[in-house]
Amino acid sequence: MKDTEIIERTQGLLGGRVLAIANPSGRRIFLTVAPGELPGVVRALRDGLGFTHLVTISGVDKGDVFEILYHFANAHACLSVRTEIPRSEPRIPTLTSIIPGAILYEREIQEMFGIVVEGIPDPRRLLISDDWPAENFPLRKDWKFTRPEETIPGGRL
Amino acid sequence: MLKRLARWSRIKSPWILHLNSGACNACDIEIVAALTPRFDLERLGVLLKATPRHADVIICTGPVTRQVKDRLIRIYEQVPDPKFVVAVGACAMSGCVYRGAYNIEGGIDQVIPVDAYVPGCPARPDAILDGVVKLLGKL
Amino acid sequence: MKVQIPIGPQHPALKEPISLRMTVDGEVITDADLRLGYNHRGVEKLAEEKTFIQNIYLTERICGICSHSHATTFVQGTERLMEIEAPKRGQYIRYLVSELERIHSHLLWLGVAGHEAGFDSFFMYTWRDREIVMDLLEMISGNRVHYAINTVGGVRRDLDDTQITKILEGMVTLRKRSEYYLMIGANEPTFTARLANVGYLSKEDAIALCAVGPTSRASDVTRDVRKDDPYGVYAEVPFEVCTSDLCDVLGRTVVRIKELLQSYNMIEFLLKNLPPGPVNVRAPRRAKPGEVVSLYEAPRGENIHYIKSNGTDKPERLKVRAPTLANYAATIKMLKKGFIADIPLIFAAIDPCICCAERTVELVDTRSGEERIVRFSDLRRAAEVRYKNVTRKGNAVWPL
Amino acid sequence: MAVIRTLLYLLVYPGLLFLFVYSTFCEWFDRKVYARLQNRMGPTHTGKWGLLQPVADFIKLMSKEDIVPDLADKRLFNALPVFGLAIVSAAAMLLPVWNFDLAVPGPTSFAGDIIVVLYMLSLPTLIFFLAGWASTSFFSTIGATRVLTMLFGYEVPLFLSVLSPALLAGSWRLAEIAHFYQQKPLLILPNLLGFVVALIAVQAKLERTPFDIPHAETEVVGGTFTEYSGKKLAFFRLMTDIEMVVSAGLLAAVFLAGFPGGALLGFANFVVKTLFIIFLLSLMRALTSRIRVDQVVSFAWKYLAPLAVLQLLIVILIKGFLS
Repeated sequence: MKDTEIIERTQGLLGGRVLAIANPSGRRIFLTVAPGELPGVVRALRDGLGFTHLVTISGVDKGDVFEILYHFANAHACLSVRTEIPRSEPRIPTLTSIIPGAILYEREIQEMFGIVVEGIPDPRRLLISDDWPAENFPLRKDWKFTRPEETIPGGRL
Repeated sequence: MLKRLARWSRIKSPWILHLNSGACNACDIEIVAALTPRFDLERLGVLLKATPRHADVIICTGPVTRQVKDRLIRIYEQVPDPKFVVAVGACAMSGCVYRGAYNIEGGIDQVIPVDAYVPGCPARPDAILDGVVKLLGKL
Repeated sequence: MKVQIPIGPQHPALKEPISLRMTVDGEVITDADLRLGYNHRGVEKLAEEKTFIQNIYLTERICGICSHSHATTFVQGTERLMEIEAPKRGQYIRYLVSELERIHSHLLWLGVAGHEAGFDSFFMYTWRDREIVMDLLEMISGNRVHYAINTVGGVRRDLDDTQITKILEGMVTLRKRSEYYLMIGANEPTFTARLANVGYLSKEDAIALCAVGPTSRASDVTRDVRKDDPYGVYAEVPFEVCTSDLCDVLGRTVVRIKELLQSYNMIEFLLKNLPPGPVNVRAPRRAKPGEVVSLYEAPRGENIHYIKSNGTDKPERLKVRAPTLANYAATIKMLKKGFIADIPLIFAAIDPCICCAERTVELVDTRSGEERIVRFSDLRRAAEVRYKNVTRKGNAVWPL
Repeated sequence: MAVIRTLLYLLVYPGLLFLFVYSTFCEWFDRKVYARLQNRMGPTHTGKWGLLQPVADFIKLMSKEDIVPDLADKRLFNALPVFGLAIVSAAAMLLPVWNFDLAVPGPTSFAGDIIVVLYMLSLPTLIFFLAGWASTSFFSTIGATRVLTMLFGYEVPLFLSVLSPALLAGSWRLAEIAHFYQQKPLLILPNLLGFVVALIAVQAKLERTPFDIPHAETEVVGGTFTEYSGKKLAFFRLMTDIEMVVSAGLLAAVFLAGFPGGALLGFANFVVKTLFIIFLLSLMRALTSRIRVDQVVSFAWKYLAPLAVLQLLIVILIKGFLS
């Protein structure tokens, strides 16, 4: 199934909900969708085009807006659904009801960017250590980290 | 005479405990590779032990991540007394590529006293062998 | 009687720090609680401060066993960003090394599975043969692990004829040994008794929980990035995806050994028609703004690097998702209703590379209703302090 | 004079000194065979061919710091290793080696001593259980429960298979059994089936690889010995070695027609036969993988017990046929 065929079928399936479609190289399609439409689009893609395998969710901090990409893959192409949410009010609906495997990656963006995923079944801290101060999120661009100075054992500084 | 006997026995049968504090497990497989037929640490009487209670040489790898830190200290305290620590690999010595990350402490020596450093990323099995032998010679 | 077993950060079965807390009655596991993050080194934050060239060496050290796969995924992505194409010979050598790494990783896994099941002779034999592959890799790239043979735009070193003949000889002996292991792995009674119907994962669960690599292929899900999205030279190399429908640890063993045999054929094919020509091409320092998703079939499963660049020589964002992370959700499902003796086996079955998946997940159904055990440290060694706040059936009073 | 002689027995010959030396030698032999089967060299650098390796392990453990967990039952925790060692070396006294004379049933060789040896060999399992239970760590309690579940598996087949040659010989005295088989060597053949069953059961008793579930390294970390370190661990390791020697000696006495010949020849026979049995045990250890606890019990009752009963049947038929 060629990329062009996939693009036509997605357009036919989703109709107006698709804001933009890009095909930078072979077997790679980028789809832009409004955050609210996300669960509907993902359900349609899963049932219609067989994109059952969610590869991962990548979050990007673009200054005033968070851009979140959901990468899906099936036997023919890798489709990435892109949504943008304002930094002031970072909310996104969960996908675990549609794809159970998504819980892994939602937990991570929740912890790394401070995005609140509504309806996530298991909101506990994922991989940052337990004694990590609550309110700072490592992967935000404005978050700077000062390294504690090194103590060389044996006193030779 | 007894002291000499004890010293001889410690040199001849060092039991090791393997501890990974957030490493990229390249050094860990090299440590385990040192036990397999080609390098065979058992010739020197080295046995890989499961519990800190039975071990006397701790082989640590990895830059200590923040989460593992207090576990590392706790295990170090659990090992019975004449104990030694060998830091294997560049990560264990100075944090190697991950130096400066927000979640790591740098080398093992920031957390527990280290007796021998084995450089290399990953340290070759024969380098680890040489490190253990040199450590025992220091006894 | 509910007993909580913490298989803590340091455990002989796990070469890396993770912490499993099993709720067990008798020998049967009722539910699993997987707390990780001990290996989180903040690779992504670091990647934003290093240039593309430095990042090759950073991504390579994400994981020791599949170091070449992370480096290749990253280099593939950057080459696409910079719109340069590695020469044919360079690509052939790059994917030759990646197949050699698949062999060494699968042989390693076979040994660890044998060790977990207590079959130490199998562990010793497989690792002795693995040394052959390690010597070949050292001959090609100079280092046993972390070969650093990739650069943006090709490969750093070329192969000459003596090396090629040595590799071919190595393949012959390894093929003989692997057939012997397939015979042992499949029908050595005490070994298969430990592997059969342990860690069952049905096909629907494998798809729903997005399992990847040999774990999903053992549940009859034919998903292999080399076939679905052929990158580099995999379009020209003839091979078939090995699957089995046993859905358990034995199935994963068989799938991995079959993949070994496939890799031997691929290496011989790659070496036989190695094209002449240059090995790498000069790459610009800066990458044009844009983004790329590069997929790769690592020995443990599907590996993805999402790279976004903003025109400078440093990537704006590097997202790494390693195969083990995808398999953890499936592991929790497999662990339920298993035996304690099976924990290390089930865990080893997905061939966890915890350092890869440093953003791994903790997925457990919330044990509502049960009084929340005070969060004691997950160390498996029963420290004295910890015992004070664990409510258990009183001390071991001498019955007389 | 008799006091010195018994003291000599106690301390030197079948007593502690000989047992210590011979059991460390057996452990070295076992580790070497196990390593050679795995295509590697095993301990070689301590003493000649690594002979002193177990001795070095023992002395090193003796000189290490001794930790007793806070919540463990102190008295029990400290006493167990010494009990174990005492029981097992007492069992060694009863082996029909060198110091018996057939006519006079002395303190070390009396009617019914095979039952006493078997009973003494099953006591260490209880000691392992208590050791695991007393050091109240998670893993040792699980190891302790596993020791008991396995006990129900291999105990009955072991007793049946060891007692059937005694039945054929028509006496409960080890010395007489051995003597009977020395007269009629042909009668050893029917007992071969019992010999195989006993070997497997002894392998389970000594908790060696196909059955080393209680202290499986990768599952329950240290199993019953997780909490032990220093002197107590040294005693426990010595106890398991001596237990290996004693059970090998028992099997040799019952199945391989004892240790004929005077002082020197009898002792040489003892060494050769026990080493042969230990070789078989480490062969089994190298070639199989560990099986689960429930599989042990089901294996024992599905295969070992029926075979032992079959062996008993053969023995009774032959006895009837002979008389």
